[in-house]
Order: sequence, then C-alpha cells, then structure tokens
Amino acid sequence: MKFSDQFEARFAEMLTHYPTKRSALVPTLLYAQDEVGHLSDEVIAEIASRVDLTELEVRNVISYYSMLTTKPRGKYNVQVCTNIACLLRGGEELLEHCKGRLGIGNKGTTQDGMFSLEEVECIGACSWAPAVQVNYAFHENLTTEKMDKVLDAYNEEGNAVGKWLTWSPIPMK
Amino acid sequence: MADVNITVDGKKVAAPAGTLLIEACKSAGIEVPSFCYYPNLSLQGACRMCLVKVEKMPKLQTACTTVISEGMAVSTDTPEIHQARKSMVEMLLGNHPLDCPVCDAGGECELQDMTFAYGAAESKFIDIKNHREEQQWSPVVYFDRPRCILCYRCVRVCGEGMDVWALGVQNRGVSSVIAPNKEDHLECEECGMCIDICPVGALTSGAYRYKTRPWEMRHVGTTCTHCADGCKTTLGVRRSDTGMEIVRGDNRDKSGINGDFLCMKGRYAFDFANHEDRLTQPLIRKDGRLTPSTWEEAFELIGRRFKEIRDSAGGQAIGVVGSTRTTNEENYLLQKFARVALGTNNIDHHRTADFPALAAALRGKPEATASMRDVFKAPAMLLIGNNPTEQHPLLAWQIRNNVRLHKARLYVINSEPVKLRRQAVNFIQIPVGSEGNVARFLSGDDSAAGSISNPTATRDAWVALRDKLRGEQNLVIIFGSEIRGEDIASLVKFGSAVPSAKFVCLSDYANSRGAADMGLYPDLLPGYHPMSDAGKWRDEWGGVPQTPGLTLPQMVESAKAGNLKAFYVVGANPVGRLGIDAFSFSQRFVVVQDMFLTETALIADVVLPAANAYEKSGTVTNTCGDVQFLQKAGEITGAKSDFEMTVRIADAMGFDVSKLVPFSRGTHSDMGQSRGAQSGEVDRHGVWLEAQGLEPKMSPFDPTAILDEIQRLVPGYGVSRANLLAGNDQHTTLSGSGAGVQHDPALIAPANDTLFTSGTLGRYSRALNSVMENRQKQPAEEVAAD
Amino acid sequence: MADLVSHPDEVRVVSRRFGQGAADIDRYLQLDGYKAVQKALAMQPDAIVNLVKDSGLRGRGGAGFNTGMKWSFVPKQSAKPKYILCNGDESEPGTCKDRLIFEHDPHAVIEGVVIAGIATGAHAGYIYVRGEYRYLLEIMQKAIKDAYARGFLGKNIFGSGYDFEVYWHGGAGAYEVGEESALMESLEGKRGIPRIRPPFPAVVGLWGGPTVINNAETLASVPHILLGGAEWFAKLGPPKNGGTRLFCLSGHLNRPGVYELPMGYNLKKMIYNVGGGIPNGRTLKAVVPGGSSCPLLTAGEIDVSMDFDSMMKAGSMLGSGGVVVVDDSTCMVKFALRIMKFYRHESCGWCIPCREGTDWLDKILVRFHSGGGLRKDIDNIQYLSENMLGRTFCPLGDAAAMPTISIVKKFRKEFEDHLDGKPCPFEKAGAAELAMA
Amino acid sequence: MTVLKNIAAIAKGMSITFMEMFQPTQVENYPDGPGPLKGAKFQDRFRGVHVLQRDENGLEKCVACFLCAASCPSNCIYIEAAENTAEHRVSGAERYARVYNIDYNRCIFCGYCVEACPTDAITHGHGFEIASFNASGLVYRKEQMLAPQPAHMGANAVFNHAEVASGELGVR
Repeated sequence: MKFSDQFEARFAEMLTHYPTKRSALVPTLLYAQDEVGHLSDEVIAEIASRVDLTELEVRNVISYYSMLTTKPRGKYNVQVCTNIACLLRGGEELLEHCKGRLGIGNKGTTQDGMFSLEEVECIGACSWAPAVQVNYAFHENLTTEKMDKVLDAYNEEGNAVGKWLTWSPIPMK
Repeated sequence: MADVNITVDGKKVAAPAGTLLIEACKSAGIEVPSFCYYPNLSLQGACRMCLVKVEKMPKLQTACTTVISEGMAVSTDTPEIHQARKSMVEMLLGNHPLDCPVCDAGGECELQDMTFAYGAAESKFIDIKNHREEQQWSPVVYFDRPRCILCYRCVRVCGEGMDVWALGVQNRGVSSVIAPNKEDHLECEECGMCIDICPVGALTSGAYRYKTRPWEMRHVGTTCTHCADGCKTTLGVRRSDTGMEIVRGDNRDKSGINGDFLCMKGRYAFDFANHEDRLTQPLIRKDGRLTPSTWEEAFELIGRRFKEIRDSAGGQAIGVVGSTRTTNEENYLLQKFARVALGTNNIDHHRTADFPALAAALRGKPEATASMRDVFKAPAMLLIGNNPTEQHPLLAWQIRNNVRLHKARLYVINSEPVKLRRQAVNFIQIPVGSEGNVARFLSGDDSAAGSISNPTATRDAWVALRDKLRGEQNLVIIFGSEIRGEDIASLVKFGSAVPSAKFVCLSDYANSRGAADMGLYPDLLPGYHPMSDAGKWRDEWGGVPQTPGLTLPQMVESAKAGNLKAFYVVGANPVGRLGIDAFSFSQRFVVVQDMFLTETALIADVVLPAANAYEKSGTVTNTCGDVQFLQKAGEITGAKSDFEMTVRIADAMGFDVSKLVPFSRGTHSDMGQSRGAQSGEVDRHGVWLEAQGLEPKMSPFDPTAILDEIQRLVPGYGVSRANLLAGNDQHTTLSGSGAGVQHDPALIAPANDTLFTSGTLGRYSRALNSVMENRQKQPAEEVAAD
Repeated sequence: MADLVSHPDEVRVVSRRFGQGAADIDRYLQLDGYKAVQKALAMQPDAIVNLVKDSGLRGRGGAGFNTGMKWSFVPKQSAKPKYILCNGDESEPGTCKDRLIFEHDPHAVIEGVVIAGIATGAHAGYIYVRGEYRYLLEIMQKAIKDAYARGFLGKNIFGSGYDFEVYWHGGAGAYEVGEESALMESLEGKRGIPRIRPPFPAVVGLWGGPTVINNAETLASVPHILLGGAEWFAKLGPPKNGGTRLFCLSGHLNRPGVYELPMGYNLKKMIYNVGGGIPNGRTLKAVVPGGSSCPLLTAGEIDVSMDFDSMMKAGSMLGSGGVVVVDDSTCMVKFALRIMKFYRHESCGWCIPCREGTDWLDKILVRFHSGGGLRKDIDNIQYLSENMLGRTFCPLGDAAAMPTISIVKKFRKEFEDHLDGKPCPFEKAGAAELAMA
Repeated sequence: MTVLKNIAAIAKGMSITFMEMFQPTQVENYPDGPGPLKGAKFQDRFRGVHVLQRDENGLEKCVACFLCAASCPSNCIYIEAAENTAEHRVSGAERYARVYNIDYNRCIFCGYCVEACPTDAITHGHGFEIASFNASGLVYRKEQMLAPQPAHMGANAVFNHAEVASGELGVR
C-alpha cells in the first residue's frame, strides 16, 4: 500500500502529537480517503497495522464518522445542507435541483464518476444559507442558477484534469 | 474495608465502600432492573433501565454507575421511576420484532420479563419497524439484528472476558449494529459466551435454535466430560421420538467453579451422545465377524473365558486398561475387580500427567494443591508449559479474569508464544523440552540456567525472576505434563521456598486425575498407596496380589510373547490414541467396553456398548482435584454403564459381587418412610439419609455403595456428601503415603487436544467437526485476538 | 470565504481582528497579538484563574458554565500530564461563529489555549477542528507552525522557561463529538461515545490526565480579558454574563450574518435592527434563539435580553448563539421533522431513549407531515420527547427533546391542521417563497 | 255422577295423546340424516376435535411455540419442533411442528390451547365421533387434524371438520 510522501510526512508528524498511536487514527483515515477516494479494504488493513489495531476496530471507527466512507464516490462529492437554516432558505429545493441536474439520487454517483450527491447535516454556513460543500470547498448564498454555474465549473475542471474515472487525490496544503 | 451506610426505600443498607448502588440494592433484596449492567464486566450506563432517584440529585441516576457514598438516600420505586422504566421498554419494543412464539429466547428473555414487570403492554408504535436479515456468523453462532437491544454484553464478554475481541459495534444511532471481526462471519474461539450472555434472542446457538422451548426441557446440572477442568454444565434434555435427546448445554444457574463460563466443547459438543454410530447392543466375534448378540450371551462368554484364563494361567495372564473419562466409582471398581476378582495388578490407563510423582513430592503437605477457585483468587500465578487457552479453557478464563479483576501477577514460561502471555507481567520463551531445566533452575540448581538462557532471557533475568517469585505470597504454580518425575520434585522444592505456594498439575481428560487417584496403576493402590504395604486394603478386600503388575507397553510385549492371554479394555482406545500394536492382541481374548466402534473395539472379541458420562451418575475429579457430581440426564441407547457391566462380568465369573460392591449397607430401618413421600412432595428424610450416605444401597449396581468405600479408604476423598450431591465442587487433598514410586516419564502421552478436538470422543461430535471444517475453508489468518 | 457583515450596535472584542488578515502572524503581532500570553507568564496561575472568574466569562459552547470556575477544578498536582482541549467541532445547526474565528483570528485561539495552560499548569494543548472545516484546519496548521517558528510555542516559550506544546487535530463528521467527553474519545481515535461521569474531565480526561475543555470562542476571548481586565469585560454584559458574544443570525432575515453583540442584547432588536427584519413583508412566527437544541420562542416571546439567565427565565436557552428566524410561511411540523431528522442521524446510538426515541419520533413526524397523522400522534410525540428528556446518557437526547416539546406545545394547531389526510397547508406558500429567494 | 267425571278425565287425557300423535317429530335425524355430519347440528361454540389451520398460502399456521402444550391442563399435547428451510417450508415462520400429537384419551376439550395459541393455528372443530375400541388410535397425529389446502387452492373446505371427525383424512 503506497501513499504520497506528503501523506507519509503528515502521518509521521501526527504520531508525534499523541501519547498513543491510535489517537492519530481519525485524521489519518480522512487524509487517506482524500488520496484513494474511499477507504478500501487494503487501506483499512494498512492503517490498522500502522496504528496497532485490528481491522474490526478500524471499521468500527470508520462506520461512526459520517465523512468516512468505504464505498467509492465521485470525483466531486456535492454535499447539500438541508438543515434548518438552509431549509428556510431553499436547501431542499437546491437538493432536488441537483438531483435533477445530475440525474442521481441522494448518495448516488453519476455514470462518468464525476459527481456524487449527498444530503448532509449543518455544515456551519447558516448565515450564508443555502450552502453546499463540494469536497472541502464551501459555496454559499446559492440559488439554483448559481448552483448550475458551480457544477459547470467543476465539470470543466474535471474534464481538464481528464480521466476522472480514476480518482485524483484532493490536494493537501 | 469499612462499610458504607445508605438508605434504599427507607431501608438501611450497609455495603463495602466502592460498591455500586445496583449491587448494594441487590444485597438488600431490592431489584433494580438493567440490561447492560453485568457483574465483572466494564460499566456502560447505556440501557437506562436502572435509573433511580438519589436525593439531592436533580436528574434520575443510573444505579449501575453510581458508587455508594455515606448517607446516600435512594428511592427505587417512585411513579417517576416506574414511568422511566416503562418508557425505556416501550422505546425498545418500538423496533423489537414481536416474534416471541418462534424466538429461542422466549420464556427466558430478559426483555419479556421487563415488559411483564414494567408494563408497556399495549404499544403506541404504529410505524414500520426497522428490519435486517438474520446472519449466520459461524456454524454455531447466528445473529438476528432486529432482536438486538444493543446492551453490548456480547462485545464485552468476548473482549474483556475471553480476550478474543471478535465483536464490535458499527454505524451509529438507530442503525448501530454488532459486527463480527470478519465482516460477515466470525473467526474466534467459538466459545458461545456471547450467545449465553445475550439477554434477548439476538444471538442464538446453531445447536439449539428452533428445537424446543426452555420450559419443555428437563435441566440437568452435571459435569462436562471433555477436558480436565470439569466445568459444571446444565444439559437441556427432552424426550424425542428416538427417546432422550440432549438439545442444549449451558451453565444455566451460573454456579460451580466455572460461573458463567463454558467453552466450545462444553456448550455444543454434547452431541456425540446422540450420534447414530453409537453402539446399541453387544457384539461378539463369530467366525471372524463382530455380530450382534444378547447381553446374557456376552456376559456369560466373558465370565467363562476370564475364569478359565485366571484359573489356568493365573491373574497375571489378564491385562486391564481403565478409562480417563469414566467415573471415580467405575475406576475404583475396575481396579478392585482386577485385583480382587481377576487377581492381577496388570492395570493401567492412558496417563497424561505424572500425578504419582506430585503425590510423592507433596508427602506431608496435603494442603499444597490449589483448587480451580484458588486460581481465580491467587495474588500471583506461575504457568510453566501447556497452553491453557487451547487445552484448559476454564483455567485460562480463571487466570485471565484473576489478572483483569484482581490485578493478579501472572508469570508465563513456555516454549511457544501462548496467548496468555498477553496477561503476563513476565513472559519468557524457552527451547522446546527445556521445561524440566526451568524447574531445576527454580529449585536452586544454577547449572540448569545455561540451557534456558538466551539473549532475550539472560541468566540474570532468570535469577531476577526467581527472586521475584520467591518474594510472592500464595503463589499458585501451574505446570503442564512437560514436567515429570524428578522435575516435579524440584519444582515442589522451589515451591516450599515460597510462602504458602500451591500447585496445579495439568492432565488432559475429564477424569484423568480421578483415574490416577483411584489407583489405575500396576504398582499403586488407590490414593497412590504403594503395593509393598497394602495394609488396610488387604484387610478390606481380603487379599491383594503383592507383585506390581505390567504397564500398558509391558502388557503389549507380554501379549506378543504369548503370556498375556486376555485383555479387558474399559472406555479407552489404546490402539487409536497410544498406537499400540493391534496385531499382538489378535490371537488373545479382547473385551472392549465403549460407546463407539473404535480402533481398539475393532480387534475385540466382545464389544459391550457403554453409557457415556451424561447417561449415568457418579463423581469425577478435575485436574485441580475438585470432585464433582455427575447427574444422569437420561438414556439414549440401550447401553449399560461400565459400572454395571463390570459387576455383571464378575457375577458371570461366579464371583460374589457383594465382596466387590459393598451394597445392602446403609440403614434399612425406615424404608417405609423413605418410600412414604407422595409424588412431587420432597422426601426430606430420604434426602437427609442420602446426604449422610446412609440411604439403603439395595443394588450391586449402585455406585454410591462404592463411593462409601472410596470416601472411607482413599485419602482426601472424605468430603461432604451433602455438598457433593448439591452439585458443589469439593477440593480433595493430594498426598502420597508410604514411599512414593518413580515412573518412567515415557509412559505419559499428552493428548494435545485443541479447543475443537476431544480425544476419540471429538470425532463423533458434529458441532466440533463443522467448526473445524469451517475454519479450514477460511484463509489461515490469525484470530483477531492474537 | 464567508463574507463579513457589520452593524453600529456591535461591540467588537473577539471579532476585533476580523477582516484584517490577522491569520498572518506578523499582522497579528501588530494588532497586539501574543501580548496577553506574555502578561500571563508574569502572573501567578491562581491570579489568572481568578481574573477569568471575575470577568464572568461563561462557556460559549452552550452550557454557559463559568470558565474560571471550570479551570479551578483542575487539581494542582497530578501524576498524569494535564491537557487543554479547544472544542472547535462546531456542528450545532444555526451556528457558524467558530468558523470565522479560525479563519480570521486563529492565533487568538492558540493564545487562549496557552493562557489556559499556564493557568492550570498544563504543558500541552489540542485544537480540535471540525472535519468539514478542512480549509480552516490548514489555516490553523500554518498558524501553529508560525508560532513555533517564533518560539511562542514549544520549549521555553518567550524565554520564560515554561514549555507548552499546541497540536491540531481534525475530526471526521460527527455532531456528538461536540460533547466534551465524546470529544476526548474522538481525539483518542475511538468512536465518539460519551464517557460515564463522574469522573469529570477536569480530573480524569484525555489519556487519564486532567483536562480543560473550552469552546473556541471562549478561549479566543481569554486574551482580551487579560489585556482589557476583568471588570471591563464583565461590564460589557449584565451581571454574571460577562463580555460579548458572536450571534449567528440566519433564516428569514434581510441581513443574516455573524454579529458580535454584548451579552444581554435584546432579541427583538437583534432581529429587527441588526438582522434587518423579515423579508418579503412576512411576519415572524418563531425564533430558535441558540441553535437547534433550544426550545423555540414565539413572536410574542422575543422581547428578552440575550443572556444565559434571562433566557432560562424565558423558558429557553442562550445555547451556542445560533439565532434562526422563522417566518409565517414555514410549516412548523416540517421544521420539527427536520430537527428530529438531524438528531436521529447524529445520535451515537449508545443509550436506548436517544437511539430509539429519535428514530420513533422521526418516523411519526415523517408520516404526520405527509398527511398520515393521527390525533393521538400529537400526544405521543410529546409523550416520547418528555420521556427522553433528562434520561439519556448525554445531553443529545435532551437537545432532541426540548425543541420538539416546545413546538408541539406552542404550535399544536399546526399539527392539527395536518390531520385527516390533509396536505401540508404550507407546501404551496413555502415553495413560492423559496423560488423568490 | 262420578262415573261421568272419570270419563271426562280419561277423554281429556286421551285427547292430548291423540293430538300429539299427529304432530311432526321433533328429534334430530342423527345418524340417518344427510351430509357428512349425518344430520347432527351444532352450535358454533361447540368444542370438538381440534383442527390445525392453514394460512391463505396453504402453509401451516402452527409455529411450534409450545404454548398450547404449556397451557394444557391434562398435558395431552406433544410437539416436536423443527426449522423451516428454503427447500422444505411448512409454516410461515422460522419454525414448524414436525410432530404434533393430541392424546384424546386425556383431552378434556377445555379450549385452553385455543386460547393460548398466538397464531390462531389450533381451533376446535365440530368432530365428535371419536369413540373407539382401540385407545392407542386416540392419539391423533398432525396429519389427522390438519385442515386441507384452502378452497381456492383446490380443496373443499366445507367438509374438513367432518373428515377430521371421522378420521377419514388419513384414509383417503
């Protein structure tokens, strides 16, 4: 199992943060997911051995956190908030719009593997509702028109990067 | 520790400081309900059933997480609390399927009890219940998620209790689910503790599921017949068209030396008793073929031949092999039969540990053996050799939990990285076969250090360890059969340097210890009494052959040479297990008593179908020397107990059986009263007589008649009969009398059973076989535990 | 990213440096950054604790416990190392204040952590940033790196001989982890299941060591207290409710946004002056005063001062400062349903009332809103919520129950309007409204 | 005078006799009546030989929960349970009764079993002609008590009580 040098550096740094190895588990899993796209059995086995845990332990933790997934997702994970603040300002309509626009349902992924759609709980953009998070990027004060522009932009970017069927890692600053 | 005083529902209660409120209430006879709280497991506070009102606390508190403090005032049945309990049950029942009529737990389900106790009879829930399909996790473990109430008992008992950590919790919220370590199946020790501890019917046993209902069974408390730990087990027995059927094994009342615990074998491997290969009628070899016959014909033939041979060639022309699974009474009777009726000392058994050497070494200090309970209480334990996790599951459980709950110190010295090293404060790996040197080194012979030292365990480390051990109090020294003869003596020598150290010698079969205690040795009488001064035995039996007899290998030689003319094998399989030369017996008269047609039975001239441990009563002694009672569950086949068969053979030989079995002893005076009890009414008088061992023994087939003699003659067995019959374990002392004897260490052949094998018996258990096949299918990964 | 707003009534303390590039350490130093730490290093630990006590600073996470008091519970001597833990797992619906603090003033949080450390004798601190806030985690990582580079962190900080380490830690999406003991579990790499208390974190916390856990906003205000003094800070708000507070105005408002207003600011003014009132000539129906877990206030109840004690009296809570304004085009059944959906999704599943209760309530409300409601359901909703209240393992159960109870009590009529298979009376109006948005 | 009075009395008595002579008979025409019940008539509540019911799919309703056996005061019900498999499905639930015997030597027709049954699997039929010279024949097996396939599955349900009663089900 090969991770990027950046990942390795960050993992090594994180181990120095805590008295116990497993404390680094949650952030490590998230960074690994950013690189691989999802937490495959291979990744789980690798990380389990790195932090001296059984695979069961790691799976228990993964299944608890809603951002961690063991199933492949699209290149751009469109997370639409429909919690109260966004609900009041059209979050649900935005979600419906995305469903229609992308032709997929909640937790679905487009044929070309470009987008997947997810209805999420409050993402902390209440004062700028309705808001959407694409991977880690926030898009706020949206309307259906603005949403289309956002999606178009990502579509272009994705095409530019090309071969999006294979996951390309989310850059780590 | 000074007691803390609290008030519960206006009742004064005193309990040691640090006691949990829920336990304090229990001690005062006030029941506080709970699902997730389980004694000796970590606290959860998850089920919220044990909410009680503690004065000066705004909210209701969970009694299972509250430690009592001086002057605490608690109320456990206010309307508020009742409402709280009711609503908890209501919410649980929201998603819990109402399939009690088919659920295995129905009738002994804690959720049912709670519902009855705390109401919520009519449900407010009208929406669709969440459903998940049932999963099979292993041949013996099934999981039905909808029934699960997430009390996490299974997760904890698997991890904390068994140290296997094969179960976990996944997802969150209402979709939380108990998950096995291999995603869709389990890879574990298959102990079934999770099933036993499940308060509802979420985890069910592959052996028992959908067979019957709890109230339909007779629950017979008896002793497990597999390994030498002697777990107490409750057999669920019910009649079936085939006669009696054992459908379940568990330790229902959580009593005895094993408390909650049972291993794979104890929980599922009773099924050999129902196996269709069981022999049901005697077989006699007629023109080369074993053909069914009648009991009379068989006994007549055996009696005649034995008599002929004894009268013509003398008793030494007959060899007897005893069993390590038959009861003490049967073993005692067998050697008495050999010595008195056949007039031979040619008696031996499958030896799996050197008890005579230990007895000899412990001469003069009879209190120096540890009981299974001592192992759980000891502040420190030393384990040399063996792998209890595989071969002595209960012992391993006791050790683990002693370490976990009492912070006991465990020292492990082994040639393998055994799993118990994970509980050890100090683990040293040594070369295979050098356990003896360890014993010698510990006893002070520093020359032995060389062979066991290595870079990881230097000479100094060994010396340090020895000093540390000498400093321990009440050290329990547990050693496997790797240590024999002289080495045991030196180990005992070391032990005498440690204040009040105790010993456990590990043997392999259910009654290996009993067989040894009952004197199934050619040169030892019961209680390791040397032949040389047969004293009281001669008086008791009227004559005992003086010269020591032949060991099993010697019998084979003698048979080859043609001197041994008859061979009487009781519940043993020397051909299969000890690889003795079958051919050397082919021309001799061989009688075998067994449940199945074993390798040995195949060469026999007469094969008598024997009853197993679940089909007869008697006593057995576990490897620690704890005597326990075997309760007859019922009869499956037409087999007879070995006891009866031996007596019938003696009778057929024209021997006066009353000389063999001292029956018609006891008191006759009040027979009328003993019979006076109406059906269902307890015959108190009869019970009292039995407890005193005074009940009339009217039949020569009554084992208690022999038990009287054992208790009278065999040192250490003078235990309370009342306790024995009540199903309590009684520790016997072990101490040789007269000059001990040294045996050839080569005579000891360890069984090397695993968690899933059990000598010849294991081959006939579907449960064990299915589990082993299942494991072979999977890739050879390590269990999550290790 | 998130755009800033301002209003004359604002009293900028925590938000003083917002929009001034204070994320850059040099800029931060110009805006008298890291002065407070140096001041703290010169003070006696007890003095700092008392100062914070006197300032009347109360936990900004929601419970509103006196911060100085919390610090004083940490034992002086401890065999195990002590820790400071900054709770930046902001997930309460309606709340988006910590986000701005991390984005515009990360060093203030670091400074607060260090001061808390000095006050309690701890030598390590962790800043837990919510997983979704990845860009903020990166800002925080840089800030910490810079601070180390300047010798503000690590061994012998500011040459004082005092050692203090600060580490970042990222979450992965779990509301429950905002609960302090669950936060510790999560930091230790486990499932975010709350711990049994007692023992309390101040005595047995992270890896068994005494631990102080404070909200990011709380810690960000500490430096200002040290510089401005206790009485100045206390004076900003009413008695026992010192200082200012970041209020996140959202929902049906003309000028939603995060405003820093003094404690005890009047809610009505907040909505109509600061927030610019209700758009589209709609009228106010209800207000969520402090994040989704607070009981709602009706239009008639909003003339209250926004501080912990008065809100208690008004039968609600100040909570996390997330003020969500709801106008009369909104279906309160739908609103209650959405809140319950959230708690059902975020319940950790540990205890029965929360796990089963939220699921059950969610099912009823879904059925109810889609026209399948029965009259007895209304009482059942209340019955279930009331039986969850105060009986769960952690406050999440209460958080789910309280708004639900208040909605059923205060808007029972709307529930009854859904009965007898009638469609939701608001669907139409609501849709139109939102199309305009 | 008295003679006349006596004659009158006799005449009155005989008149009743003659009157009754021409009334239609009131007794039921059992056993010469029509139909499988041979003219016998029953109240619906009559508790006769048990019938083990089937569900609309023709599967047995009995899931072998043993509650009837548990509630039976004369302990005359014997059950052996077994697990349904995909290939061999007998009842709707996971478990079914492999053996279900009622010993009519002991049954007192108290109806407790019917009360106890959670799936309405066991009911009282109207069968009553169970007298026999052979007591061992009075232990009825499941097959004897089981209702036939429901009408829409090609059986005439009307007769099942009688068939059960006359034990002909096995015979046919």
